[in-house]
Amino acid sequence: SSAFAEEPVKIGVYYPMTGPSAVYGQIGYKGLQLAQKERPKVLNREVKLFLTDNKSDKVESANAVSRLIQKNKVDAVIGGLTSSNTLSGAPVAEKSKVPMISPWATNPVVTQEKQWVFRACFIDPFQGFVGAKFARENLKAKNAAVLIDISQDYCVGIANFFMKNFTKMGGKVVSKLHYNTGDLDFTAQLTAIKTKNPDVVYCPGYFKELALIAMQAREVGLTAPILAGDAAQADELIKIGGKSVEGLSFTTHFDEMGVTTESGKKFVKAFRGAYPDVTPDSVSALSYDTYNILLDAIERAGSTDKEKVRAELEKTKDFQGVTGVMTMKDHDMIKPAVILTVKDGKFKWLATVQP
Amino acid sequence: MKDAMQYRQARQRWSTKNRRRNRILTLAAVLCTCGLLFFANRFADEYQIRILNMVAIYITLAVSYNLINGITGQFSLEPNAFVALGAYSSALLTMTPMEKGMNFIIDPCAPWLAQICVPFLPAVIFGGLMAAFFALLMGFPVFRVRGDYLAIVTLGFGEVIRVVANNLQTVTNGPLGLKGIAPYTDLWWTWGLAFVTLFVIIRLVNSSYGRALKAIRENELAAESMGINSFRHKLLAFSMAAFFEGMAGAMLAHLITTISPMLFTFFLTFNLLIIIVLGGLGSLTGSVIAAIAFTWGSELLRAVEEPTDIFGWFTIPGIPGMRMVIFAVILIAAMLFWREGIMGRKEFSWGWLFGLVPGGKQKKSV
Amino acid sequence: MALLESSNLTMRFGGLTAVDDFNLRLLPGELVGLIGPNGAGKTTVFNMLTGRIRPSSGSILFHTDQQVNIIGLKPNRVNRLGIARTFQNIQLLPELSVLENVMMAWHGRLKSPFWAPIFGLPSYRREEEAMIEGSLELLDRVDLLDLVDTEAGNLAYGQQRRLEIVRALATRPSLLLLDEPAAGMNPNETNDLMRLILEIKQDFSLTILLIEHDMKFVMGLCERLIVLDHGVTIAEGLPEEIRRNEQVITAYLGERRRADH
Amino acid sequence: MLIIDNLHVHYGGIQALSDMSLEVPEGKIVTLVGANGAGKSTTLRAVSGQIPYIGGTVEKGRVIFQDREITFLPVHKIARLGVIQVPEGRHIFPNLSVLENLYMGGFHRSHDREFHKDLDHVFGLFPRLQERKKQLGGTLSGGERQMLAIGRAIMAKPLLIMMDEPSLGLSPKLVDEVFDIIQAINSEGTTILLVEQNAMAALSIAHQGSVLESGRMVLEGAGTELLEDDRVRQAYLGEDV
Amino acid sequence: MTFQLFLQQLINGLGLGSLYGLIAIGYTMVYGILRLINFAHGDVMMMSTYFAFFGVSIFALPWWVAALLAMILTGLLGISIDQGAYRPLRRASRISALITAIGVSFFLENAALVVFGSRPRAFYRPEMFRAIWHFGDISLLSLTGYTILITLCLLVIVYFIVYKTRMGMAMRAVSKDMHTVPLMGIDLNRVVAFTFGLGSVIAAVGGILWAMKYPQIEPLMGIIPGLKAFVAAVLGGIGNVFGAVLGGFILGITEILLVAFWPELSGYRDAFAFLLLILVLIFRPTGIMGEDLPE
Ligand SMILES: Nc1ncnc2c1ncn2[C@@H]1O[C@H](COP(=O)(O)OP(=O)(O)OP(=O)(O)O)[C@@H](O)[C@H]1O
Ligand SMILES: Nc1ncnc2c1ncn2[C@@H]1O[C@H](COP(=O)(O)OP(=O)(O)OP(=O)(O)O)[C@@H](O)[C@H]1O
Ligand SMILES: [Mg+2]
Ligand SMILES: [Mg+2]
Repeated sequence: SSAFAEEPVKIGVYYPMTGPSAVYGQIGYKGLQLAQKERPKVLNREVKLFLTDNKSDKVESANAVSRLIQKNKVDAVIGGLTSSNTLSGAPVAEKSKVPMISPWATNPVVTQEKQWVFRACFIDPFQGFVGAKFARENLKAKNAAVLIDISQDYCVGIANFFMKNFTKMGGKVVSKLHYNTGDLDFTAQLTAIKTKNPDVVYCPGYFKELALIAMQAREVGLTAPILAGDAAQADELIKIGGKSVEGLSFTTHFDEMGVTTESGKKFVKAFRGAYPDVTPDSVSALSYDTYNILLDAIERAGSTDKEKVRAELEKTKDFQGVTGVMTMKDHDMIKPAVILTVKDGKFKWLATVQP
Repeated sequence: MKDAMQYRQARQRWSTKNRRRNRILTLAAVLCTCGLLFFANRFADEYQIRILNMVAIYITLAVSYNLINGITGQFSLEPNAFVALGAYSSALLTMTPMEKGMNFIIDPCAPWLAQICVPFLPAVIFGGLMAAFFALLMGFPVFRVRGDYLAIVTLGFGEVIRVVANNLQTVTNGPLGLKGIAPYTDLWWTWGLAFVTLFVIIRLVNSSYGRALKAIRENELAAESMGINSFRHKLLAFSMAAFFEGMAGAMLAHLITTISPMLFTFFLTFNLLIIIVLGGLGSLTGSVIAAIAFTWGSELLRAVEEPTDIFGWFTIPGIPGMRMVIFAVILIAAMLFWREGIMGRKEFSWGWLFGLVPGGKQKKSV
Repeated sequence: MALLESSNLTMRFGGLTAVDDFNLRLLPGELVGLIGPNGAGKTTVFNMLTGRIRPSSGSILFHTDQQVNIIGLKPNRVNRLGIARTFQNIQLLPELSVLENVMMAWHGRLKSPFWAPIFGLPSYRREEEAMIEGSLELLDRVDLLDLVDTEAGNLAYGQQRRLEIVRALATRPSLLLLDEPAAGMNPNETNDLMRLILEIKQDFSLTILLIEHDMKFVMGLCERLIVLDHGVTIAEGLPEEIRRNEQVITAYLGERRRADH
Repeated sequence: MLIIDNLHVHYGGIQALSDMSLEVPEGKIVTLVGANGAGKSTTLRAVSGQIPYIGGTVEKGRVIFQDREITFLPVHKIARLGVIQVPEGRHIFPNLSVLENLYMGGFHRSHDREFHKDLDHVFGLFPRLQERKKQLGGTLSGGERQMLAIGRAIMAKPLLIMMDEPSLGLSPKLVDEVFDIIQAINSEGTTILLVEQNAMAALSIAHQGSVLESGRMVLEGAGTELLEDDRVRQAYLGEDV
Repeated sequence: MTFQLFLQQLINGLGLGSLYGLIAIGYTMVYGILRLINFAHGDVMMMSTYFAFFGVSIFALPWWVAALLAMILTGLLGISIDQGAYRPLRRASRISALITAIGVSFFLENAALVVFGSRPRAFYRPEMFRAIWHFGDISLLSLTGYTILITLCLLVIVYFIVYKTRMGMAMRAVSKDMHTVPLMGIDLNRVVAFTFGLGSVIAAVGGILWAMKYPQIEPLMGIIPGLKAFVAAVLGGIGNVFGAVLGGFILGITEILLVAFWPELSGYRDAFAFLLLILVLIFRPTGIMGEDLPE
């Protein structure tokens, strides 16, 4: 069998390297590469990553996964990043019976009724809950306006959970408005929100739109604080939004300042070393964790036998990841969340919320 | 009759004598393809089958699109709308009430729609009819304008359909689209549709109706003055194209199982336009060849985005986006050096094939 | 009973009155010439008679006994009623074959619906055969039989003119409108054309209205002439009368033509 | 002034000119007659450099204007040498006014005294154009367009005007007028190469005539001489001899 | 809705419409002379914003120097696109040219993706465009005010060039009869290149103002404004520069008013642009100011 030991362990990756979510794909892949550099072997076999661009597109995601599985004959798949892409890639993995683990897809549906699909992050109900709790307790908000990007399962889902929890905690949702990914002008919605005078605007969108929303909110004179989800975490939010995003806070998976574990500190140092001008963020940290969770499972399984790896993934427990201590439950991760805010042109850690 | 001899010769050339032979040959070719499909179904992996399915869908789309753009010469830019109509209609019809419930997470599905659930074939046909219906509906205003304005109006129609799909949340589930559509589509369905489309459109094009359509393309003024109702014929071509495009859309929906309005932007139309122009505007044969080459070729091009090992010495890292850059360069080069496309306006015919072999020279066939 | 009668036909383009109060009465079997200086409105008259443009005012009756009003009808409807035309600038389908050019003119009369050829119904096949047969016969009449497979665009100029006439005939008209059929032809070709026109007029019992600037052609062929100038009829009568009409000489023929005869 | 030497031109598979040679002396009217498709327009286009633009190829031969080879010069450069073509079908700019069309003719000239003198000269020749100075070219009648096309050519201050069937589609009276004008322009010193179907009229004003048949020169001589030639009378004047 | 709120929205609409109009001018001019829908125009605009971005961020130029430089570079880019990709196709069918335009558009977008990356970059909004002007109860971002002024000035300049200069006369002539123009001794390619250059420079102005309004630039940012500007150009009557700006204004104002009065319809905004277009084309098949000449 030593002759075959040379055969590498093949891991397929389908990240958005182009298209609207390419930002995440590119930085996430940096996290994967770093992890691979630090841990290039498992079971004494080399680990090889096969990257395929899913172009931030649902159809391409499905194509990418089937290509990785059929053509590259990978042993496991990492990706996709966004919930929508993962949702279209998942059925392919499910059908071909190849373990797949997404670092960042937080939508609950992603793993529902799936045998082979896992994730390394918490799910939206948790994030929505944390957001609602933060709004009620820390911001002391009674009335909330919700502004939803209805092109994204992620945003819709998280907003729904926020509203449910916020109401349950005694708050009131006074306005619920929509926009689409790629929109540039939000003045209509913001003007409408302003007339409702909310204490907080919950807007779990992606940073690009979020930055413009914050800017235009100032222009129309809307001053309530904005609360967002983990998709806000990108340097560009501050670069584009400038002064307008000061005070914007959001729930997320990871922050440099908020690292609690040993491995977390090590990761930040290594990442800074490898990519001096990129801030390690949630996507890169989660990608890094995902790689290690997968390799741990393969190690425990003792082979790349797909059924065994799958079983081992299910048993992941108290994994000391850079994003916190993680335990797999029903293919989802139970793990802490952090809350960040923008202050003086920087992300600042506010709190860590345990599950 | 001055030249009885000449007359008889001309008469002969246009007779139907060789149709029988051609029909047998065509049938044989179709059977061969079926055989190949059978093998593919058994032995090809899922990735290859997916590409084969896409090829068939693109053939259907390109051939129908060519009917209106190439044969009738009405430069229009709307197939994305018809594909969307077909895809949504069929997907919504086949989804069970429970699946709909799971999909519609913003607002629930409209009550009149929520309970409907029909089998695949009727749903596909309904998708085609839906597209054809809209084609007729829009044909009335649209064919009042001509030339580039027609292109623009139809482009607009496509966008309107897309935006409506984006906003009519209780029917289409908005931008989130529909997920978990039953994967009914297989090689038999897609290739079956492609063959039916080809059969119908070739027969139409080679008939008096086809001549009328070409007459409208070449000289609408003359065609009308010779008693051809150009408006009705444009509508005919348009709604027939829409019918097949709608059915192809339905196939697409049940192939990729996840649809959203983003899928049906004008880029889809552009791709089809590129296919029919590369194949040769007005040549159905060209459309088929180009559809195959395009679908397959763009899969091949993926290689450029992957890291490449050069003899195992060193690795060129994959550059994301490079694929489309190369695609664009190939496209521009093709247009600069190959303007008429692969086939120009010529069509494949058995007679032509036999003409290559010394001995037989025939004209025209199906 | 007249075959065609127009009264007070007027066409205005913006401020320009291209045709003013034009009255025309064509009897069955006549061969009438419409002449006049450039821009007099001759082609515009044809365009109105064939439904290409809608007159600003006036009426056109076809088959006056049956009172068929053709104002507002589309060109294809007018053609179906029995008025066919050729064009000042040849309007063939250059990329289709000669035969297809003629067969296409048959299409307006086709009875089979579009699905008939798709399903290969025998009714359609019969019609198609008749179409081929008839077209070949027509082409034979004008000596184009050996060119049936040639692309129309590759024909010589004179042949294109003839093909255009044949194509118009294929729609089975009772009235044929010819717009400068001899333009660009040399004298020999013109003579042949005159012969052809007389022949088909006879054989298909046509009524013909034609526009032409070639005086030899017009004078030699037409039974009656109408002269337009600035959209107004300035003279009407036998060729001999027209030739001597002072108004026509100043407006159209020019002084030198007076000396010709 | 203009020498065409052994010119061969083909369009795809169609040979339009083979071994065409012609000399146009300064100050004369030279006319080319021939049946449809004989290659008359092709000859003019070869001189003005348009052949490659309409899908043809000059495979052999030379065109020399005032001792300078112009065979492969681009169209606009040939025009600026003073070789101006009045194209078949007139090609008036329909969206420009009559006046602007005339300006287009003299595009590179400064609008000085001489320019205005030429403009007045054109209006003198064609008073009709002056009446319609502001009207758009696209609304003119056939005859008016022909006048404008000739006027436009004059505005370029040409040394050689090449006219392609100027009488096509004109009323008998206008045909006479156009031929008068051609003579008038010529008498002011401009050389003219005239292509005509209307052989009778063309030959009767030409100093020199050539008969073209399927891309070849078959007959050459003084205009009046050709008018007397039996072959010409039979083939191009439609007379039984 | 009060009258002053209406005025406020009207001005906002004018601001947006100006941007559409600026980009539409280039579309309309190129279409006017070549009958080519230059699908790459929106991407040319995108490139202009990157030129300006790098001028400010890498070469640390004052913003207006960077903007001027970007205008020049964009003009050159427009000319080279024409010379490289469209010129060989002058005699080919128009559909080949159209496909080439789509190809050029794909090329610019994806080359930008490869070279600049897909992360949006923050665009600099100069101090003078940040102020907020107040007219009674109406407030106006100074950028919007300047945008409207710049658009009107450029419109006058372009009008002068097209209708009062010789080059403009040649441009109009080319638009109807490309093949006869060289017979007048005019170098066709210079006329076309000039048109592309001018159109691209104006697109650069539009692009830079756009990027200041929505201060993030990315390789695909040209698609939507390109499409909208195209609609504006057709709405106004393609080929007519006045029409282009008018179309831009109409589009901008109706979009903004629609959203302002019926916020719940804001999702239909893009469809509305096209519906408006379809309606106008049905009643005026050549657009509002399109010319109607006999064939
Ligand atoms: N669609 C139109 N719009 C505006 N003016 C037009 C239109 N059609 C024709 N005209 C004008 O109407 C007048 C008559 O044109 P018409 O074509 O009928 O002349 P014609 O007698 O046929 O001349 P010719 O002998 O030169 O062909 C001309 O002045 C022409 O410019
Ligand atoms: N652009 C072209 N493409 C292909 N063939 C052409 C083209 N132009 C002319 N020809 C062919 O070249 C030959 C000569 O044409 P040309 O136009 O020079 O004839 P002509 O003597 O001017 O005839 P006419 O009296 O009809 O104007 C003809 O057979 C014609 O069909
Ligand atoms: Mg006429
Ligand atoms: Mg000629």
